[in-house]
Amino acid sequence: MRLIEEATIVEHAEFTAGYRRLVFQAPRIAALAAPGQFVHMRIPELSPEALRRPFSIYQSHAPYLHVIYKPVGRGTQAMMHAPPGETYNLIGPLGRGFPVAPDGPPPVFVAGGYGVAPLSFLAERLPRRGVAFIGGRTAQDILCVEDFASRGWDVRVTTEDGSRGERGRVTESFDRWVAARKDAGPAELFACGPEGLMRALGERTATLGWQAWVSLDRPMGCGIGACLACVQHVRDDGGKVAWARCCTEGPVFDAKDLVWDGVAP
Amino acid sequence: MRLIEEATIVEHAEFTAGYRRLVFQAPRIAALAAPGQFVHMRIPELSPEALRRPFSIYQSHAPYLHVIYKPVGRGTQAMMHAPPGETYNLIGPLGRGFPVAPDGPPPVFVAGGYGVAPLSFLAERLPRRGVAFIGGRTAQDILCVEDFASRGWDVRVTTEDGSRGERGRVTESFDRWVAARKDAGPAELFACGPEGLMRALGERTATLGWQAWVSLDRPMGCGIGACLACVQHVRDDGGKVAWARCCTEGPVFDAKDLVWDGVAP
Amino acid sequence: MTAKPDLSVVIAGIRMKNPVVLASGTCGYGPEYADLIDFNALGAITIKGLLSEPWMGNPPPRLVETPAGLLNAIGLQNPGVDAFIADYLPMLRRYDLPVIVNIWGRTMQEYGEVAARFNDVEGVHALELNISCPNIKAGGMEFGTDPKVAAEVIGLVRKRTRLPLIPKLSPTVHSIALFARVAEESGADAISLINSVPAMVIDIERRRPVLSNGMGGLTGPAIRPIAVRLVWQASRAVKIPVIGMGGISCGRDALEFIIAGASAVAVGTANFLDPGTALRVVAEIEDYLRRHGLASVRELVGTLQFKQGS
Amino acid sequence: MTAKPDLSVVIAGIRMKNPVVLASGTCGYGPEYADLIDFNALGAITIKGLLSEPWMGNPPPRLVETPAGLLNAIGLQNPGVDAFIADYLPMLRRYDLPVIVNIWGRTMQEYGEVAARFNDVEGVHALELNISCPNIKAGGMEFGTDPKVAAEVIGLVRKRTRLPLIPKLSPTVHSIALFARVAEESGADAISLINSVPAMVIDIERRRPVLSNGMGGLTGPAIRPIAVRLVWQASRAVKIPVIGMGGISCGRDALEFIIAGASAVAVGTANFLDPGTALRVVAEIEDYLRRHGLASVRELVGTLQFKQGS
Ligand SMILES: Cc1cc2nc3c(=O)[nH]c(=O)nc-3n(C[C@H](O)[C@H](O)[C@H](O)COP(=O)(O)OP(=O)(O)OC[C@H]3O[C@@H](n4cnc5c(N)ncnc54)[C@H](O)[C@@H]3O)c2cc1C
Ligand SMILES: Cc1cc2nc3c(=O)[nH]c(=O)nc-3n(C[C@H](O)[C@H](O)[C@H](O)COP(=O)(O)OP(=O)(O)OC[C@H]3O[C@@H](n4cnc5c(N)ncnc54)[C@H](O)[C@@H]3O)c2cc1C
Ligand SMILES: Cc1cc2nc3c(=O)[nH]c(=O)nc-3n(C[C@H](O)[C@H](O)[C@H](O)COP(=O)(O)O)c2cc1C
Ligand SMILES: Cc1cc2nc3c(=O)[nH]c(=O)nc-3n(C[C@H](O)[C@H](O)[C@H](O)COP(=O)(O)O)c2cc1C
Ligand code: FES
Ligand code: FES
Repeated sequence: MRLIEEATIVEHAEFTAGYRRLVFQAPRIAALAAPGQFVHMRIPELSPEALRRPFSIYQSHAPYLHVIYKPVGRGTQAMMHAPPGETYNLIGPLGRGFPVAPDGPPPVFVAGGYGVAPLSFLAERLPRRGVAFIGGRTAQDILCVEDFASRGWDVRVTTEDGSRGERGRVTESFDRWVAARKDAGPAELFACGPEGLMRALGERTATLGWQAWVSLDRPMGCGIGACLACVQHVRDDGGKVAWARCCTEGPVFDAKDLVWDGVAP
Repeated sequence: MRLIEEATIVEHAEFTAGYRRLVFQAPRIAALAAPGQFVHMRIPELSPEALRRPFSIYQSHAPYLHVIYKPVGRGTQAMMHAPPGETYNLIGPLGRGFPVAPDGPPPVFVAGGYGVAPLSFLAERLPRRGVAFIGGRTAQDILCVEDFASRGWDVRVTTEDGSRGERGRVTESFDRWVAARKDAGPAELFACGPEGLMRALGERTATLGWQAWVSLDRPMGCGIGACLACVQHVRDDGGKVAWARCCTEGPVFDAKDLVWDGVAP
Repeated sequence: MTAKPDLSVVIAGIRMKNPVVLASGTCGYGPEYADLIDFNALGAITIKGLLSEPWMGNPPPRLVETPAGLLNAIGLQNPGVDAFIADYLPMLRRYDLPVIVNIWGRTMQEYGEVAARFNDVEGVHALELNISCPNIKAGGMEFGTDPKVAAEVIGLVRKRTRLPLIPKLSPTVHSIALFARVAEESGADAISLINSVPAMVIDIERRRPVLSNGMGGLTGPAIRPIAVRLVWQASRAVKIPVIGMGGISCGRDALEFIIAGASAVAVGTANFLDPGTALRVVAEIEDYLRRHGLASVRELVGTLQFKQGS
Repeated sequence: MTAKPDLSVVIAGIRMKNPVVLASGTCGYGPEYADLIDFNALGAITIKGLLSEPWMGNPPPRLVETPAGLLNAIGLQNPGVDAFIADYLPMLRRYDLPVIVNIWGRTMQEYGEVAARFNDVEGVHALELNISCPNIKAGGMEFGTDPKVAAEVIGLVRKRTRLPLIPKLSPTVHSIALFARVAEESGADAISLINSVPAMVIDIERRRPVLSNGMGGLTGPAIRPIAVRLVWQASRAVKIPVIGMGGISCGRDALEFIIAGASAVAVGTANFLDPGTALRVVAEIEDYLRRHGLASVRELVGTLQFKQGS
């Protein structure tokens, strides 16, 4: 179920250097939210004609709903100045999130940048523990390590510049770990981050024969399946290529259904 | 001379109910400002594509420059939330203001609504005193009475609903005063307010044979004479009708030069 | 307080409770918005453009924001007529809501075939003929920018359908009045305009168009003044009613179109920002009629006081 | 750091320091902006449209704001050629700044006459031929929306002037490529586009157009995606250089036009918001060239990587 809700900002501050957290009082959406879902947010500080912006749900303890964002462009920069007490119009919870099954193979999380947000939410709801790979360009882009560590996850941090954790790409760290556990049987992947990373992980897990769930970002119009802006090629049950809407059939997809055209891994 | 200046807001609060005052630190423009001139203001709270908005200069004590405004539309409503410390880009001082001559006939001021702002500035600079008619719809629209009273002006307040001063239109009060002083010789009129009022005063002073200066509002584009948006019909020395730009040849005009087409008095 | 103003209108024989329609392509096939807004309170819904068979449209990116606007190149992706009738129409029939189906074809013949498929389908109230989509070559604008071709395709569809026919006109023509007249003379029961305006946004870092398709169609408030002008010019040229659209996001905007000459209006891009836009527009039109002491919205259509030539 | 990139361009024989021009009608006749910005640092200035004699234009209101845009109907008010030459040109000659004069006429002949007046005038570097003003009937768009008439007026002016000739094209045509080619074949040295887009805003309380003229021309960021598309289509159709404009307010915007195919760009409406826009655009283009290791802005013209048909 999806709702439109006038959500009041109850907290808004720097989360870590370069990132900010918005906490809304959004009781109706928060009550329904599941990990991997998102809210489509109208930003009143932008012109009234501007599109909404989609944001993953980071935490949801009704009535509170948390979002982490990085001020990068027009919308996210305008958001920076929203004071507590202000209301934002949200549509949510939207999309299909990660499956939250009580049992299954050991879970492996891979997050790039703010992609860690829905995985932190998932770690809270998923009654299993495993390894979480958290990657970013620099130490600044490594978020939420404690969310996993405090729940008993094995956290592996990678930064491209080596300023925190291992130096290199998160896939290299992942590959080394996979190589080391060689005969341990399949795991289940849950990932969120840049599209290139999602593709790279999709290919690896296909080879490994793992079940893999990846979350995709797409420029969105409506966020609710009406405009067909956010499409992604998928293979349907009959093996035919068709479009899926990231806002509705996604953002989380079974990696083996995805058809990657034009995305560099 | 005109300047572009990044002006810092040093004060911003309610002035009287329904009106607000913005005080800028704008040393370069403030040093040059004369009564009747205006600043063309970029409002950062509006979208970056929005036009500037013109505002009369209410007070100018370098480095401070004051403006009074009424939140009526998109621009003025967006301004309401500008916090002290923020900078606004101003172009100014613009236009031809009121003449400030040391001697001359007794000055008569007539103001409608926020039109009182430039007249208050003029009262401060004009080394003569006289009568000030201040009109508005209700008591709320009567501003700056003390600015005149404290300088020894005879202030006559009129409101359409009678909630302050005399009930009626400011022109009725003006007419009664004129009738009472019948043989006192010509006075000099300085007026600012709605266009209908300016026209009505222009016609009266023409009959009376007074020198009259009236200030006109016009939707403005550039504010500096380039776009030709803000034109007003005037009669030139040869009696030919020509356009004058309110932002450059105005906003203050010699009432006898104005040709009123399509304005209801 | 005056009596409740009458908002109902009859467009091309379709009786609508009010003149506010959801625009094609911005409200999907129905279910996407059905749980967010009250479909029984709308004037009508216009279904996204259908072809005789499923159509993939363009690869992503399909959409980019522009100043006060939106550029899209969906490329008319759709499940095809049969899938629409089987999967979506039953759900739409449950509402007291006129359904206008937007159709297109890759060839003249195909327009006719798609139209004919609705002749014995219950629950479809009119056909909107898209001869103005900027996003695909075939089946789009090419049919809407040559008066002879436009006349031919409208005439052909006219012969194949029993439903009211509403050609949707292209904004990129020199004389919209000409095309409005062509539509009227070719048997249209109403016309709708404007479709999106061909446009392009370039990613300067990659030196490529942002949209995979290169060009897209510009919609939203940015184009409203252009749309109002075109609706004014078109409505003065014909007797059939006009459905006006382009950048409507509130009652004031809709009233501009009605005063310019539109008998109904459609809300498109604004649905994405606020799914409740259309219903808010209805309420704001009603409020305006009340304030102005008008008994019916029909009294307002084309009341612009302005004479000068088009 | 690479060497300072070369920003200079030669358009229609005019050597400009950089490709950034002030657009006609938005920078008056020169003196209005001369004390606010450094005229010696601009690529060129384009003077507001001149007629053979003074012209009053339209009554106010002449301007209204729209979403991310501006609608104007100045109606080509101007002091006439003689007054310009006597009162403004001497001041402009003091700068190291190419002067492009925008001209128009009420009749075919008048276009020729106005053009001829500049043949022995010093300090005018090119003529921009306005055949696309939406705001007056004669002397405006009517000349720019019929290819035969456009060819005739450009050809006629070509014969009467020794100056480089830059017809300014109308955006309200179905095929801009056609008009670009017509201009080239009729002797144009360059083309400029786009002029403002015909549009209307209605005051719903008074049920009248906001502008006294009814219609006006839409400019500003709202129309930029339309302008970029048209510049792309026009520049691919001809060999003569294109001056691109429409909604440019920063370097990024200007670079869209250059990558699309414009050899120079003009800044119009944005001057009203920030008189320093053009100089900021120059600096931002230079910065981009540096970042991308380009030695000259000329290397960037028309480098859009996209093939699909126009
Ligand atoms: C499912 C999903 C979840 C996301 N979760 C998060 C999150 O948790 N935290 C976070 O920081 N970010 C998240 N994002 C990304 C977030 O939406 C973008 O950061 C944001 O849209 C950028 O907006 P902006 O206005 O700051 O940038 P802009 O300056 O508007 O955009 C930067 C670029 O992206 C394009 N763009 C951005 N938004 C859109 C849109 N809606 N439609 C079309 N083009 C667009 C712009 O054209 C521009 O090229 C998520 C995105 C998706 C799809
Ligand atoms: C010389 C001069 C001095 C002024 N001094 C003051 C003052 O001291 N205090 C004060 O409160 N107001 C003053 N004004 C008026 C002030 O500029 C307007 O109140 C303001 O522009 C309204 O802006 P807004 O954005 O709130 O309203 P909007 O909602 O933008 O405008 C309301 C209406 O006016 C039109 N409009 C407004 N501004 C423009 C424009 N620049 N160009 C075209 N159309 C426009 C809009 O189209 C709309 O119809 C002055 C105006 C002028 C010309
Ligand atoms: C994402 C999107 C998809 C569209 N798809 C169609 C379509 O399939 N058929 C059609 O005739 N118009 C289509 N349109 C055009 C709209 O119906 C409408 O004419 C246009 O958007 C102008 O209205 P607006 O400014 O309110 O959006 C589409 C518009 C958008 C934004
Ligand atoms: C107020 C105003 C007046 C204009 N006058 C003229 C003119 O006299 N001749 C002309 O060819 N173009 C004129 N134009 C059009 C501009 O030169 C330019 O083509 C158009 O504004 C698009 O650029 P922009 O979006 O950067 O403003 C005028 C534009 C504006 C806004
Ligand atoms: S964003 Fe509109 S369908 Fe997904
Ligand atoms: S506002 Fe541009 S000339 Fe006056």
